[in-house]
Amino acid sequence: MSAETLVVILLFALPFLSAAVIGIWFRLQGNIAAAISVASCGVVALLGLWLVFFGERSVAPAPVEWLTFGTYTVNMGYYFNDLAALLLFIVVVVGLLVHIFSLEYMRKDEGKARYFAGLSLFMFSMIGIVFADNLIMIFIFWELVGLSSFLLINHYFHKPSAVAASKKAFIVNRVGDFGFLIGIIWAYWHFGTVELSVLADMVGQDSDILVTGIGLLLFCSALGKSGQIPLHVWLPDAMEGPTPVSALIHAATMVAAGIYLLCRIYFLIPPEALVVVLWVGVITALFGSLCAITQKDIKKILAYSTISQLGYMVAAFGLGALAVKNGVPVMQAGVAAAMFHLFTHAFFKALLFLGSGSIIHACHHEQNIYRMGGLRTKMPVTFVTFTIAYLALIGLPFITAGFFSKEAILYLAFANNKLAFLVLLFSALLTAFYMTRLWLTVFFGAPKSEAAEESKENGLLITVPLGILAFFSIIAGWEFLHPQAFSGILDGIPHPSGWTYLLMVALGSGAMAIGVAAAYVYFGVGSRQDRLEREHPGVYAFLSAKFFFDQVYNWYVKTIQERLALLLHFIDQIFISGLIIRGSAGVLGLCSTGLRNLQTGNLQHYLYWIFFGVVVFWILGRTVFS
Amino acid sequence: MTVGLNEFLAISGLLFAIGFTGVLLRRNTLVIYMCLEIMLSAAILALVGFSRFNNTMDGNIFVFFIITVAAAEVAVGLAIIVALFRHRQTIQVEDLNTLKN
Amino acid sequence: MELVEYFPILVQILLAFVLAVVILTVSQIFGQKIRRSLTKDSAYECGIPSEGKSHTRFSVKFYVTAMLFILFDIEVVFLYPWALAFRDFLAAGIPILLPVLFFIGVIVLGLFYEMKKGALEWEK
Amino acid sequence: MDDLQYFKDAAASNEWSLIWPEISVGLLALSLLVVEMLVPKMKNRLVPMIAMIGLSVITVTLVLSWVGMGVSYGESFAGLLFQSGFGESMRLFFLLGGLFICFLGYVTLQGRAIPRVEFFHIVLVVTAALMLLAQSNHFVMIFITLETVTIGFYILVSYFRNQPISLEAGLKYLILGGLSTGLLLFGIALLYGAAGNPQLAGATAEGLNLQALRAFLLNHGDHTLAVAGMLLVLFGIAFKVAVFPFQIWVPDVYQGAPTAVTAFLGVCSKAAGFALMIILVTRTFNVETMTSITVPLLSLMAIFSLLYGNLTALTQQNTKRLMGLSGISHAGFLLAGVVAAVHVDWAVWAVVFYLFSYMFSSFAVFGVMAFVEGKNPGEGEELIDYTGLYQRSPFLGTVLGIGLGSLAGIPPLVGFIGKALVFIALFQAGLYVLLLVGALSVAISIFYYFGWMRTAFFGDGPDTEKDYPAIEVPLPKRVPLAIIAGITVFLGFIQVPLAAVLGL
Repeated sequence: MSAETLVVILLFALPFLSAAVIGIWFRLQGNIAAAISVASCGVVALLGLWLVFFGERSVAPAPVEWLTFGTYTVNMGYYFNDLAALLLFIVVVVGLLVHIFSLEYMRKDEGKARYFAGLSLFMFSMIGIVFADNLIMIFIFWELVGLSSFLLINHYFHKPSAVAASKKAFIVNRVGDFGFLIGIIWAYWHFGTVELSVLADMVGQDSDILVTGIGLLLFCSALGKSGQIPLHVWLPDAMEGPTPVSALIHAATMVAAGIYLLCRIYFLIPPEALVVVLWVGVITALFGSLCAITQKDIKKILAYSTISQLGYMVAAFGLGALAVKNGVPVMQAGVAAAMFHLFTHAFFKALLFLGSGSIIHACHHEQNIYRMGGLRTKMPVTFVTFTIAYLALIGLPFITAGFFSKEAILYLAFANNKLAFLVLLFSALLTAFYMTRLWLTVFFGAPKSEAAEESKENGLLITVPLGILAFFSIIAGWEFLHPQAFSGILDGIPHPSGWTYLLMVALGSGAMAIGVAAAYVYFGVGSRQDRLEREHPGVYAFLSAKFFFDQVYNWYVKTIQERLALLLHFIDQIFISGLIIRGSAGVLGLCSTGLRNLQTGNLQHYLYWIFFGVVVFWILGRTVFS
Repeated sequence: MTVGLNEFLAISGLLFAIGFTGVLLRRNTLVIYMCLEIMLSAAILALVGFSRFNNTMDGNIFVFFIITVAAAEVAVGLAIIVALFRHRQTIQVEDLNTLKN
Repeated sequence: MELVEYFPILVQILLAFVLAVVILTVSQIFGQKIRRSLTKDSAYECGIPSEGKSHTRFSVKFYVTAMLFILFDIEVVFLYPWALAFRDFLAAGIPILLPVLFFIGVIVLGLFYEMKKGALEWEK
Repeated sequence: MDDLQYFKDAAASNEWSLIWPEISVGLLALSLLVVEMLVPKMKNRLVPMIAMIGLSVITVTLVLSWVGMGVSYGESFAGLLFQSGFGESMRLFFLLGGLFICFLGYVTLQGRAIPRVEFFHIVLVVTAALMLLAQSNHFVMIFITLETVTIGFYILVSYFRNQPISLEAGLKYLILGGLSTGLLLFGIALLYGAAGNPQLAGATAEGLNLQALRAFLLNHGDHTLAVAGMLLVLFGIAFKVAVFPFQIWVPDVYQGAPTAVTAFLGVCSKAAGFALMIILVTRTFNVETMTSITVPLLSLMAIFSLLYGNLTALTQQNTKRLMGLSGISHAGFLLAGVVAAVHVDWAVWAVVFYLFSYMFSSFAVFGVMAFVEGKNPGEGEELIDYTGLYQRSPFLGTVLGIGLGSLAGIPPLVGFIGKALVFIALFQAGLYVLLLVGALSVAISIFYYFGWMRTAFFGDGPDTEKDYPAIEVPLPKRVPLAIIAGITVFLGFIQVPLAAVLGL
């Protein structure tokens, strides 16, 4: 067995073992649990980095027969290429930092052990997704990731909102995953295999065997995990979980897994499907940034910003193959752009979340930005790092990582689809707008609450991870620093040249500048309340309604008289509130109660029932079917 | 004229219908149970008839088994009904609806 | 077979019917008329009116015995075809004795069991 | 005379060695009665032990015999039985089932003023009958074994003869079961009559033998009597497996019966029905003229069962009824698998695999129920009674979680693999509607399974003021539950051993 294989096995084993050990023996000893979890994560990080930079790329070197049905055997092996290396790098680095951060953040939490067990379980599942070499394995770890995210969102389970949010997340994801599952079965039926490498060869030889349906069904997975419209509803609510979790799972890694999956199976997505992918991404990007404008909860703002950035990545992927060379779609550009943005975004968004976590921690779990203010002086480290992340997100030219990755996407859009380009550009402007609002309100002006008043900088356990992430948020974009390890992916990043380059920079930074300026002028520094809300309540209400996805949902939960809502918001209503939140009151609930009344307990009625059953099916059998 | 297979089948069909109707209409568990036995007898009659007109013995042998099984069923059934009657003082179906919904 | 062969049965049915009708009508005609009234038709013409159910419930032991009887009675069914075929089979060297002995053995075991359970003791 | 010759051959084809497991299980059952007669003092402890040990010995020997001499194949007992890999795997299934039911009965019956021995006796007899049923190849065999099972269940369901609800459940099962028996029997009679009709070409004297029947149906699959009989037989079996519209008895009977019996009924009785479905639908009635009827008919039943079971379970608060109703939806899955097996051969194994996965997962759940419930009727059966189970007994909580998760089909538990296999089979068979309904009903089922899980783990039940006592489970009683849960997880990751048994 080669060293790589051994390392991979270790990467799988360590987090799983730590989760198991904690779950079995240390359910109550939080500190021991934390120690175990962080230690295992540290080792995982070391091994992972070794694998990323020195491990050779290989396709399923030691497959193990793992499940057999019909005439087909699924092997359990791993498929490690530069793409996987890239995500592995993100997972281990951010994962380790979040583990360390959590040591401080969750210090006084009574559910500490549960929390760290959850983190370890998540690391296990995420690493599984990174390495999985066939769709079925991916699917299984996919579900495991969902499960661990479910558990972690549910961490404060005494809060009904957290419980509801966790359920919402789980169910919405399953909605996407059923599409995924059907897609996998179809793919197996169509191609006769689910091994990624084999599939790649098949498609490479003959790209006509692609089926649009399969592509779209597989895309459903990303739809759910990466919070694309209309399955985005769970992501903002998922902020009920502890902030480090939001940073790790709901900003850096898990939600990015959807994009990763798309890039991993790009050869299965035919151009027709890509059009859908593109526009879903574009709309999501715009939608997210619009919703973020009116949020007051710092984490909600970041959540919507995450949705919109994920939209960017999906759109980038969708754009990639619009250029078709001699019949075969050229995906490299799209994949590269998407993964590049995923790479940079992972760092600065995680940093934003951890920064907000540090703020929330210091302000005694105050999350409303209009009750913070003036934290620049009180929490200098957090301020600096947060600012770097903020600049990266809005894409400060030539320095921050975000600038380069966003430019790549915008250029791709410019080259392939002007309309998409305009929308994306506009949402970039909005991004600058709402982030500046957040930044000015939180850090400047005077403290606007007791909590903010007595807040002070946190200890090293929190500030060091912030620093490291800040470092990456800058240099992750500098291509001359990109290691050989990722060349397979990042070399494909599209580069504008000549006047296009200038145009791109001008437009990009122009949009950014406009956004910042507008926010500065409009909201002012350290404002006490939302001017938009005050002066244009109509607009504010419209935007803060998040296009009524959640509104109608809550409204329905309160009252079930309104049947119209069912038709309008099928997923939101029937699958989430109708079925889950208010199972006994929702439509299906009503059916259920109705059906239950068949069980009168009277033997005679049962006899009648069976009699009519016999008669009906007899008639069917004798007339209709025969 | 001779009594042919059709007569056998007609009667057995009639028995079956009578049994089924009784099961559906009667309110007394014991009577319902009797009606079930009638349905069994209908099947038995059909088997005997077929066995005779198809010149094969299987049907007749099968009948032995059916009778035995029916007897065992009756024994158990009566036991249950009696035990229930001793608890509830009634075996009318409409009174036996503790288990519902 | 011919339907004619069922003729005697038909005759018997008719006879029974006719006889019943005849007797009733004759008694109606020749019997002495009595004035009928509710009191006259009631069970007792004098004394207290009768109360309580006409039939009394009897011991559950009857059920137990009856069920056991049914079971053992029915098992015998299998012995008839056995007895019929016994000789020929034995002649043809087909194993027939031991299986039935096993069958009976099981039944006997059941008998012992219910004795042990005291299902057959009437007084307890 | 040729008659004698016929009987000679018949007697010659009696290979008693082939059915040694059934024989030994039967003898084990008898020996229990003997034991009670001989040592009445220590019967309460001794008898369950003998039953469990005996069963496990037989199980092990059976598996070893496969390894040793392989699986025998072909007719025996003058065509009464038909040995095949399918029959063997179902044998194993029922042996394991009986074994665990003995354990559950031991738990359930403890501290009750109710005779013990008969319970284990009947369970063993029923197990033997089930094992024969799975290999039967002749309507007489099918009828006898099926009735032995059913009558045994009449007694078991009303086993708590001092509890009116148990008796009521028994009565309901008795009447409705009797009805289904009537249907089944009349159907058999019609098939027999049609097959033996001298006027028809290719009429067979062996109308009750399935092969002979099939040979006849190949020519006369559209014969009126035959089709009528086929329908009635299917209805009769549909009652046993409790698929729509013959599912109506399930909740009441499940609730009234002792928990151990509920488990037996929900797993083994269902499995027996599906063994018959496979034998009949995919091996006997699988002629074009009949599949054109059976496939749409059974698909319809499956679809309705899936929807009915899951929808009704949504608002169900009593756990026993809940298991019953969700069981209906699982029956829908299995029936869908059977329908697929008409077109795709390996789907039979998908169904068997699903049966195994269903057995392990629901035994895990029933096992927990047996510990949570109280001694009085209906005590500790509501969902509320599971509030904070994980805190009260981490062990039971974990087992329950595993069981429910597997029933809900959450990967990587075995239930997921079972569902996946059925889905694949459906897809290959091109039954897309069933596939869709299946996926939808899985989505629905998540809800109530997770509701139950949340009550057990996060404990925010309707009334948390009422404090619930911790539940102590002694170590020896933990072992079987732990094994079952372990298998549920293990098979979720590695199916090779079971697949090897099933020849998947």
